[in-house]
Amino acid sequence: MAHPALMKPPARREIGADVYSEKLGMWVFLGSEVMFFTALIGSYIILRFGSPEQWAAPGQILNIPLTAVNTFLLICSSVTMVKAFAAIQDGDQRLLKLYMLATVAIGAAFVGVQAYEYTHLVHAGFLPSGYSAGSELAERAAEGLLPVSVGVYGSSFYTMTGFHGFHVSVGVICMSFVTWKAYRGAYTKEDHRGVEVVGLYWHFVDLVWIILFTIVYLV
Amino acid sequence: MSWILPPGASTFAGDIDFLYYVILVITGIAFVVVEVGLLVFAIKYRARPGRKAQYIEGSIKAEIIWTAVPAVTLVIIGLMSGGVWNHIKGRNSIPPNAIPYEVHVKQFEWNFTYRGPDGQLGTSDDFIVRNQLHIPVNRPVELQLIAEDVIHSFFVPAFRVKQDAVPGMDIRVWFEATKVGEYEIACAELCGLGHYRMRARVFVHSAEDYQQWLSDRAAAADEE
Amino acid sequence: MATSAVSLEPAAHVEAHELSFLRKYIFSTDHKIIGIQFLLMSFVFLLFGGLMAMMIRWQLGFPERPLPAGQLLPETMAPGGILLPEFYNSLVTMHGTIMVFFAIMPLLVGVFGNYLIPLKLGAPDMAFPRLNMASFWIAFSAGILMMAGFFVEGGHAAAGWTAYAPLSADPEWTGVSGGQQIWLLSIAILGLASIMGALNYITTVVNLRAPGMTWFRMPLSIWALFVTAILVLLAIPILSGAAIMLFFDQTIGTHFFDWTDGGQVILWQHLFWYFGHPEVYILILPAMGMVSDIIANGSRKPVFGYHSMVFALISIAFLGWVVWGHHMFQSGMNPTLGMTFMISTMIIAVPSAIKVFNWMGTMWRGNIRFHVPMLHSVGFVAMFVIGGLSGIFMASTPVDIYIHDTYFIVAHIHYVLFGGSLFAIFAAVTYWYPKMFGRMMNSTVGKVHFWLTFLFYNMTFFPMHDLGIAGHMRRIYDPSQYEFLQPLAPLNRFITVSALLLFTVQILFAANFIMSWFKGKKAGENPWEANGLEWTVASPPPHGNFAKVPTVYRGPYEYSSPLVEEDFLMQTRKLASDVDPAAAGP
Amino acid sequence: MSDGAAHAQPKYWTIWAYLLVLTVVELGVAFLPWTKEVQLLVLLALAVWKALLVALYFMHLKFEGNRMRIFAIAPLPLTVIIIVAVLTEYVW
Repeated sequence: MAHPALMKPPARREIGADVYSEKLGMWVFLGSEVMFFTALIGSYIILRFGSPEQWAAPGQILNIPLTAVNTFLLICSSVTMVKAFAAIQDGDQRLLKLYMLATVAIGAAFVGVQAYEYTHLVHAGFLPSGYSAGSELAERAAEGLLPVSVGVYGSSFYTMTGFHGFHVSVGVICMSFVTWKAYRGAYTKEDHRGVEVVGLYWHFVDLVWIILFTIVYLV
Repeated sequence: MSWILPPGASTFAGDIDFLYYVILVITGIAFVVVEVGLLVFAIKYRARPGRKAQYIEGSIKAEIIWTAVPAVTLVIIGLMSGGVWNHIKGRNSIPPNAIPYEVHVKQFEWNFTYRGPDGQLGTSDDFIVRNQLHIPVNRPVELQLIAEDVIHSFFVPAFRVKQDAVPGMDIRVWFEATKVGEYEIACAELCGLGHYRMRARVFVHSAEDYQQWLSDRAAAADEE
Repeated sequence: MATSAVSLEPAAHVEAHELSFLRKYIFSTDHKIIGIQFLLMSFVFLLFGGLMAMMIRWQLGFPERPLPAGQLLPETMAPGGILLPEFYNSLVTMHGTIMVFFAIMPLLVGVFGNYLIPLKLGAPDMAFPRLNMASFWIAFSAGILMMAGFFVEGGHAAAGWTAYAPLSADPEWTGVSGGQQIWLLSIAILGLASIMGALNYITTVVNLRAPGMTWFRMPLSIWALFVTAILVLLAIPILSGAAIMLFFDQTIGTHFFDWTDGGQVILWQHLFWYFGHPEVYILILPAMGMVSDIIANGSRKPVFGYHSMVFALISIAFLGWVVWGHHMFQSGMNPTLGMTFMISTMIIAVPSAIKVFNWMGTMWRGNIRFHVPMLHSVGFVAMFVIGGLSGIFMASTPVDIYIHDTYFIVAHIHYVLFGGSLFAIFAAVTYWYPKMFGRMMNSTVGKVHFWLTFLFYNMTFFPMHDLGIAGHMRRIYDPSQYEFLQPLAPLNRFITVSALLLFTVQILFAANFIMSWFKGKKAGENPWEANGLEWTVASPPPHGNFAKVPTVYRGPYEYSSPLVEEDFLMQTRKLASDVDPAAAGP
Repeated sequence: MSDGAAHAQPKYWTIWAYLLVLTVVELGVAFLPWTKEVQLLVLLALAVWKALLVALYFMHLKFEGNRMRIFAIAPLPLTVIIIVAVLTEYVW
């Protein structure tokens, strides 16, 4: 962590929990993240119950193969993240750096694929406010091949996946920072809190995607 | 200043007012006990030199008593309220002989739709009266509240009736007036700029007057 | 991993004396400075909120007459000094918003959470001091943003502090677009600050307690702040999520709350109140906790039934999550759900009753010193009881049909938030003022302020019950529009005059607060002869709080203990019979 | 986490393989001609299974103390309460 000189020990007692403060703090923060996604995902479930006619069948509008690739990417980045943590637990600086770099790269790739997905959806005429007038999707809806209106479907799709993408982006930024510090040799076998804490966040983001992928794309 | 409810004019008033007075008495007793207790303690145990407070950490017995007494009282109030609630707002509480009305609510007016001579809602001889609800006495009426823009709330203080009108929801409210007369309808949910003047009237007629009024109105509507 | 070496030390300890003014008082990471920053900020907002209340009251009491000095307001708000209905709606909205989010909540959670948690637990600072600083500045920015809303075109948000959709969702219905969007953004930003604060408090309480400070030796104020932090942590994100959805409805044309395209109007209410009811407890639990501390100190007795007080706090926090529907009894919600919520609401009144009786039990056979904090605390109990009892009327669904959205509700919420929380805040500020600033507040002025506030407060809010019973709706600009409200005009005028007096006497408090800062009697370490850890250090405490890690030997309420001569026994005082906690383990 | 050496490193690549296989199964199930309800239940079960794998192994909940686990699962009942309560609008 910080410069060793700054770690002067006015012995901080941590008697309450068996974990150090940064990790506890991250778990506590994840609790609030759970509630934030509850607001979004809960609204999605409720709105979908209320207007089932707005939801197109899986794959009709959304690109499942593409997002399956994205799911694959995120799972891979989760495992590289945890391998980075395992590496520094063993004190292996080289593997730590390698795996951190891989995680950052794959995370960034996820964001890229999502941007690509969004561009295509918007281009096809699927917007947060529903179909765009005169678009390809709107025409197919007029032919009766798609739901007549997808207003709230579009709203919840973009808001949920958008906020997940935002969390991924924040994760990539934080992990880049951790990687940079790893290159400066800030983590040791004894003290590698930063790696573990950012890892917790990253796995949480992965976990949310697992839920989202199922309920948004596959159901 | 008065804690007496204003006179009621519907069948709900009896039940609701009774519950209100029951709660008023119960909370009144609790209020007096606590406030007088505080006052007495404040005077009796005020600091005096050379005295030390008694070291008491608590009493399980006391805790049990003042957990159980409020709990039992409150559950009883809850059960008493439950029956009345179901009678007024329960899913199947609307009496079958209720006269149906549609109320189209928008900023800042109430449009009451009446059945025409054919006795059916939703037919071409229905007519609308703005901001005036005419109903017969001693006969349940059922209002379907259809909000067209934002949430409004149908409130007739004298009838002890209040129900939000929510856009996109099928909302029905019923009541039975018991006194002939004229009462005010208010909007009870902030609905914008003109919320404070979103006022209408309800006229309760005797059965004959109501029929008379209805046929006059239908005839007038016909001529238009 | 060894636990002693871990932790990001607030490195500043060592170099405290070299800090620049900016680092020491503005961008400080010291929890005490941050607490005081929150205190000053919230007092300013309390003043704003109060001024808005005065304008609202003037309009209700004297609908036809121009507001005194109302000509100073721009034409878009009050031409000729007469409030416009749209400005009135903004005032109603912003009075609620400011008081709830920027006055009471930061006063209780921001000020005392920051100030008391490390001091009372024997920690040098919060677990994450820099996060703590960021939390304040984010909250501060949210406040500035919120006030800026008054100056945008179309005026400030005017859909009530509950911002019910669709009134809030579409500018068409209120004529407000920019104001409402600023409102939503500001709330979301404030949410971020609150979450940062809450996770700091939770981590600190769990991890940074001094040796011997076991869970059941924590003062009730800390228990309450801890439970509150959990509520903040879990409730605020719901509001943030909902606010973001509503913001998107306003800006990019989504349809979450738009019933014409698959959205649902009532979803907003569910989300809002799912946050909103825990929020109600966020606004009262810390007050309860601090009042418990002060009543024990004033009565020179242990808190009656300490454990049941703790369990009452916890059960309030739990039950607080399953009662939100009682705000929506008349909203067209499933009536069966209404029954469920009625029962849960009835049950949640029980722990509140337990607390009231325990406070009385604490005073019983005490040796009560009526210092100013104690006066305010007893006032708190007396007023909170009224707020609690009037809640039972609303909990009963049939009675709620009549009193819902009337002044009865307004009376209830003010008995809880003003009579409750604000009296507790007056108590707590006076009680910890000597610790914060090293000087005592003037006690004569304090007593006069208490009695006048108590009197005018009751004259203002008690008659509101009667307005409600007569059917007077809330949030209406001009009650004279309704025939059945016209006889209430004299009562409305009486309330307005009382409210103006109530507002005026707060000058006493403000003057006392400011004057004592410079001229107050110097306070020693322990002016109230209290037991807590914060009273073992200098007033104000130095950066890092404790020169040596304190050791705790007992609970916080050992007043008039038979073990010692004096009538207080500090938590850190080692008696011959005490065992060192290090040996006993945590 | 007390110390890394106390337990052997979990087999992260095995977990990874599990996750991939489960994802493929999910994709398959989504396009099987089953009734909607069955499909929904199976898909949700698979998603929960995957989420549990991530939480237990990658986030090390399996190896944490009970206090930590309580922290982690504390918000979950709250997520269920709001969704179930609001859904009663439709099914009751």
